[in-house]
Amino acid sequence: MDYIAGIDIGNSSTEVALIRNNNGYEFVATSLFRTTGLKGTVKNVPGVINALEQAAEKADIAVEDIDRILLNEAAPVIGDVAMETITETVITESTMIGHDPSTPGGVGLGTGTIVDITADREAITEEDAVIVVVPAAVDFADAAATINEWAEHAIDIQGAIVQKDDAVLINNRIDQDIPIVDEVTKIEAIPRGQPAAVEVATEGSGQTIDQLSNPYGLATLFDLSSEETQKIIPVSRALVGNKSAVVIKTPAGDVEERTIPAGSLTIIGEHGNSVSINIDQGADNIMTQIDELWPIEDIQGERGSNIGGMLSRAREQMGEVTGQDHSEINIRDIMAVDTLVPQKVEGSVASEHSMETAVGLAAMVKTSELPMQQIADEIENRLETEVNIQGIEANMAILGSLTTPGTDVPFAILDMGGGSTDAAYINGNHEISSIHLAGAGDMVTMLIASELGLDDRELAEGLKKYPVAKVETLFSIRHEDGTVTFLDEAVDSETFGQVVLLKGDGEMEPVGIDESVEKIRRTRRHAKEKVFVTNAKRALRQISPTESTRYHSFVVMVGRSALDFEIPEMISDALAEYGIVCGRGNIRSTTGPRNAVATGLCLSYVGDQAEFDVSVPNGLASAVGLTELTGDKQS
Amino acid sequence: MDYIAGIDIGNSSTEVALIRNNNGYEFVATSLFRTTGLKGTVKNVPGVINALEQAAEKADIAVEDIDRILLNEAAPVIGDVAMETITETVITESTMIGHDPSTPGGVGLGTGTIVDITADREAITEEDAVIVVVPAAVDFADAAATINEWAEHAIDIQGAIVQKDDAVLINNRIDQDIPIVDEVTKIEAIPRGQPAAVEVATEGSGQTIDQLSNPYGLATLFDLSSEETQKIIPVSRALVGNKSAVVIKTPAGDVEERTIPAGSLTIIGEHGNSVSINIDQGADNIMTQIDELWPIEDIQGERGSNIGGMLSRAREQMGEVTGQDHSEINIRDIMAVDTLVPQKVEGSVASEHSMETAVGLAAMVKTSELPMQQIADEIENRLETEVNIQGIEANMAILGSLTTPGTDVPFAILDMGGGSTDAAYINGNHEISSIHLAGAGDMVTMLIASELGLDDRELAEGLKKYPVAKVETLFSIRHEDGTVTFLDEAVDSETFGQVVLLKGDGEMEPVGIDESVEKIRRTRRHAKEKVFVTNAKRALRQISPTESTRYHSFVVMVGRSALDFEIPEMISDALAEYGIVCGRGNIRSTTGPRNAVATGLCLSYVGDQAEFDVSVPNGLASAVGLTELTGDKQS
Amino acid sequence: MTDQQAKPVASDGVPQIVIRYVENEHSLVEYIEYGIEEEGVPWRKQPLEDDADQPKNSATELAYQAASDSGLKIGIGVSRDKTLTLHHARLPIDKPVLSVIDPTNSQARTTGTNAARLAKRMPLRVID
Amino acid sequence: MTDQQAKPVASDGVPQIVIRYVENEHSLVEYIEYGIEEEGVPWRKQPLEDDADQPKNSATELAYQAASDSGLKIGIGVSRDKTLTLHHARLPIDKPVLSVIDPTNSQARTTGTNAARLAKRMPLRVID
Ligand SMILES: Nc1ncnc2c1ncn2[C@@H]1O[C@H](COP(=O)(O)OP(=O)(O)O)[C@@H](O)[C@H]1O
Ligand SMILES: Nc1ncnc2c1ncn2[C@@H]1O[C@H](COP(=O)(O)OP(=O)(O)O)[C@@H](O)[C@H]1O
Ligand SMILES: [Mg+2]
Ligand SMILES: [Mg+2]
Repeated sequence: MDYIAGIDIGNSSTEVALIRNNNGYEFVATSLFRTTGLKGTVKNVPGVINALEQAAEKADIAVEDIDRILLNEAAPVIGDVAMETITETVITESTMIGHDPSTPGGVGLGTGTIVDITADREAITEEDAVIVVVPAAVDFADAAATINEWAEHAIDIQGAIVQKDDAVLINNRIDQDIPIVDEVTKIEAIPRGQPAAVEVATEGSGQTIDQLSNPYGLATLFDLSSEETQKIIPVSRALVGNKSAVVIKTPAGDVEERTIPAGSLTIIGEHGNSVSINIDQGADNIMTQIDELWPIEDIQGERGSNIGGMLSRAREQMGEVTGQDHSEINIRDIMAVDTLVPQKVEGSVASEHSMETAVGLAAMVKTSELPMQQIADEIENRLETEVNIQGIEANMAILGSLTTPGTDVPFAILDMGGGSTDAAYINGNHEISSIHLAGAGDMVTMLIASELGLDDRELAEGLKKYPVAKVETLFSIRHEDGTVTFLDEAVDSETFGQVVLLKGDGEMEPVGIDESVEKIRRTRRHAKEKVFVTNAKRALRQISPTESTRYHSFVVMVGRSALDFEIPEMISDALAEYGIVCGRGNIRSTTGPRNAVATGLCLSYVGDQAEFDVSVPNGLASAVGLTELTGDKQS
Repeated sequence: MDYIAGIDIGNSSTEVALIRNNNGYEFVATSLFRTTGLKGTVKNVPGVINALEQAAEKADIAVEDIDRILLNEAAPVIGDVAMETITETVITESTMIGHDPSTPGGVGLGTGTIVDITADREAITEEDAVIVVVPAAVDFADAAATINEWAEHAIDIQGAIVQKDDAVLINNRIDQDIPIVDEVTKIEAIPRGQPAAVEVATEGSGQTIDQLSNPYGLATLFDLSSEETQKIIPVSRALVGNKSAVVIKTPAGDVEERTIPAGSLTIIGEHGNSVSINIDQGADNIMTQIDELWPIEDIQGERGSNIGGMLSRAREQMGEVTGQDHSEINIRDIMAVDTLVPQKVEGSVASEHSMETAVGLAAMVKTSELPMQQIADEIENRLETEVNIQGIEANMAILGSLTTPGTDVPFAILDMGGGSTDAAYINGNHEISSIHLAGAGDMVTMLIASELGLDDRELAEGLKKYPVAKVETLFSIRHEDGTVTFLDEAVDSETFGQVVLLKGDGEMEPVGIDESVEKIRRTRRHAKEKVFVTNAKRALRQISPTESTRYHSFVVMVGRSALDFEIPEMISDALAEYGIVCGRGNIRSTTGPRNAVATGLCLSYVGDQAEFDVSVPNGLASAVGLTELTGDKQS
Repeated sequence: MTDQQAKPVASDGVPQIVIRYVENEHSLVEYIEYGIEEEGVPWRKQPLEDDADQPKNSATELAYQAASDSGLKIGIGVSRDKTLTLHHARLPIDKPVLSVIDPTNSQARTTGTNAARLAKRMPLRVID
Repeated sequence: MTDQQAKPVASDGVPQIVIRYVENEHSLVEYIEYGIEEEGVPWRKQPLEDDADQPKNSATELAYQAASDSGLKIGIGVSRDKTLTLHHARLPIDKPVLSVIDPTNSQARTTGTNAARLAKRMPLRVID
């Protein structure tokens, strides 16, 4: 029997479809292996061979039994991602405390002059309202006793700032109820003698401070002019959503929200015009420029900026693969997304973090072709089997996708991978147009990592792919949708109280992030929406004859990001308003959204055989591949 | 002593500021009462008198001691809201079961021909895969026994559809694990003999079905052509997010998603051009037209539609107040918002609801002026006190808002009420421009009610104003942010397990809605965002000299919707990217965002007095009011 | 009737609803169990001998004892006179969650359903 | 040392953490209590006479008994040899949540904090 293998080398995965001629061709095995090395280099060969071995094993043959190997003409595209933060918050003097400790004390708003609890009581005039500062050296019981003593001597104590985690202990031992903020590590940095305000919101959900987070509230408390009110805005905005906070009026200092020079991009359109745009103008502006200058000839980034570095890196990487010079390699698309990233506030008193504005960028490098022939040659050498470079990726993907039941020409595919979002459209005359856009699975992972303040990309990948839950008790977890599952065995004490990834098979991996399940879910979904829904519409618009997304009737989603548990539904939802039939592919009725290209390679080669076990419209393979396909057997 | 009262009659509240001359004027009382009757009619007088009585009591005087009353020239604006559903899902035959019962049985996907469990086993051929239907008359233990018996006789049972809540009981007593959907009330409507597929997702968060909610999955299961796949789209979309579902292939029937003729709007611009637009084109298109035709002369709705009815009603209501003819009354603005409302699916087998597309609309009627004089006359009669109509609302609001510390001219105000969002801007020359837009607190309430499927507007008002929590155990509640509060006393059994409104003071009101806390929170915040953030930007853009939102430097938010615990921060957030200082007002450093107009009335009258206890810039009152204001005492 | 020795903690650790009932009323108990089983929450039974010499425990007392034994703090009591009570160990003993007198099988089942819903933090079904 | 009679249910109903300790170790107990108090969770103490004739209960056993008494199922045991153990009534008796031998006052306080965080479903603090 004749065995033929179709091989799709992608940026992250290498897939194989294996067919044999048993009085007519039939598919006998499918496999997938991690792509080794950069796509388009001979380093891919080990991964190819591994994938072939897996497929051969499933088909109960040896790799040597494969008579012919079909290789895809891989899309000459590399994607990369980077994040550019464009603001930072600097506290030039200790103006605010906004770390939001978990157990503040008391409730309400208090204003007064800052006084150390060790100060001489006689020195405090009775008219002054005071905010008391309690360093770690002072035991909480003593602090409470002192506060009571001062109160007996008619000193108006309005609030307290405490170094240790003692706010509740102190509040329970004093006679009045004053707002107390604790766990203030750098207590020595708080300027004694300055006016301050302390606010603690009432306990309960939705309860956040509302005076210190309102610039006019601060103006009222500190009697600010309108110029001073304008300056205090970064403080009030940093405190929005806090359950407690302290603001101190310092003689010179304030909180500065600086714009970091984030660099600029120069976008050059194919029609000759070009535009320079600063990244801090935000993603919407950048994408508008991309849209107006489309199609893009090249994009350059300012030297020394993060984005400049990323674009260089992407060019270099492509140069490694093709041997071309930097100058011959073009950046054909970028995707920009506005986001917020938690950054440590410089000069902060209690390790505060604030959410800084940032722009996430994905870039796509494209060149004319990849040197697949050297890969083909190497495989031929190693396996002593004939290797054909069978067809370009987009065409093969279309052909393979057509094996999804319910599909027919004309239709479009969305191939959602890691480095790029690709789309192709085949019209009634079997003509195929295709496009590659920057921004796909890797960008989603980066956005999740940035917005949650994670360095660990693997963890971010996990947060992308799996839903989370909170370990509430030793025997139960609460899911994202609020339902509770009871466990058969107790969790261990490191897992208790943690947010965990639910990887299936009952495995729960603690994520070690101090965020709520709801926040993680929102971040994850938002990242997927910003990247894939946007690019789905962009791609479908670009490949439609009328440059309109709503032109399409049928869209099939393939690629491994189409396996995601949320992305296909988000896209279907977004396309529904255009009346588009959109769903995850089901290649050969069995493999879901995977293996489209490898399947298409086999179909296009076999084109002139009489019997086939998947249904493809007559005459199709001939139009997209190399041979005639007649008399398909309908499955 | 001289006592003077400023009275602001609004659509929902009537506010009073009371000042007295004590060698210089000082504010002595503030009060608020519900507005009685339609604003601008003599029916307002009882509410006015009530408010005056409250203020007098707080100042320890009698209403008769008030020497002069200042009335606002109330904005001649009425707002109204309506919802227009533009799609409906009709199941012409029992094609799908998507009610998502809470305890389905088994897991996985099964396809087969529908057979009643009471059928004669001998009649079933062994090759057929079957889906078994279990009516209420069959006890679950018998059903399980029958299934086991059939399985012993090599009948391939792939799934079950059960009338009673017995899925788990049955699954626990049969030998295989098959997907079982239960609580199917109209079991008799399921067509025996037809092909069907049953899917139950694995237990756990994020786990939803993925075959029956994918049109190509349905195409695979039922071997559909691409035309048939296109028709099945409403079924797959209706099942997205379900934990379980059944789809039945019926000979003729399918699910139709019909567009309901929702009527059209005719928008007439002041410059003479007009446009007709169908409501089912969606909110974005409607708002684009409004924007292009701005300023609006009038808007008419198609007779017989909901929107037509609402616009008529608004005109009538204004006509009642002013005595004008319908034809003299113009609709000057509408706000349209895309939304989804749960509607019962017609012809459904198990009382399914689906989310149908709808457009929410707010309209604003404006006329030249309201007959305030008759109100003034009536008050004069009743109290025998002199009544002046002191100034137009926008100017008085500006003046009163300036008593917020940290404000200065030029600046803008956003007055967020119930029926309209109003804005005013005062420039360096003390010239004031103002605008009224449709869409405010009432629209937020309507959107919350519609999206949660509530008839009860009062409940929706509560859901707007207060955060929610879930009563998880007899002694604890879980807040929106995931934190848990332990209660001192047990809740009663009607409150247990319910979502409750936290009204402050420890009061928990069960809301009786079967939605998660997260869903309610999202709906509430989304409604506030769609109405108030949009209108904040619209309003500020229209009143800026350069027709650009980012022109503004200072914005003060007033009105009772500015009391909301979320809205001011959402707006501040949205305006932050423009570098705007935005915060809730603090009238007279004491009353927060309330009483701006009433305070402004007093200030403008008193203009030429030497002493004043609030700080207003020199020369200001003269520009906006009637008298000179010199030598303000700074507070 | 002798009280069985209350086991303070389930030795396997998994918390369960506890049903405590007088032996001859086990037909109702069967339906209670169906209600709990359908909801997927674990449970166990504590049958008591129907000893006519011992003083009768009311369903409320039985339910409270059961709840105190239960790792979920949820108990159902069935007394000799066919009263069904659902209780929680943290409520005052005289204020159970609900009680039904001489219930039908369907009402018994709904009581079981409600015991499980108490554990799953879902609103209770009205017993009609 | 005699065991106090375990009270199966707090009569006022509000669930509490239970600290069970040998009398002469009450200085450590003070710091445990501070940890719990700061977190805002209710608790009560069960002091035991230090009777040298009775067999010594380990901190783990004391903690487990305390947890079984506790409405929150959370117990802390302090043994005569200054071992501190935090336990939960549903864990196997020999597998407590954590134990500290001869703790400092700060470590004792963190143990109290962790007992409360167990109740509040928050991650535990590392005892350093
Ligand atoms: N189960 C999954 N759920 C969601 N995303 C996935 C899953 N498996 C892989 N991915 C994502 O798919 C991307 C790779 O897609 P793939 O089609 O293999 O790309 P390529 O064609 O470039 O090799 C990565 O971003 C990865 O995170
Ligand atoms: N505490 C509150 N939180 C949020 N919204 C509120 C609150 N109190 C009143 N509102 C809303 O304010 C609106 C009425 O505002 P108001 O300024 O009184 O209007 P008007 O000026 O037309 O009388 C209503 O939509 C009401 O729901
Ligand atoms: Mg604290
Ligand atoms: Mg069920």
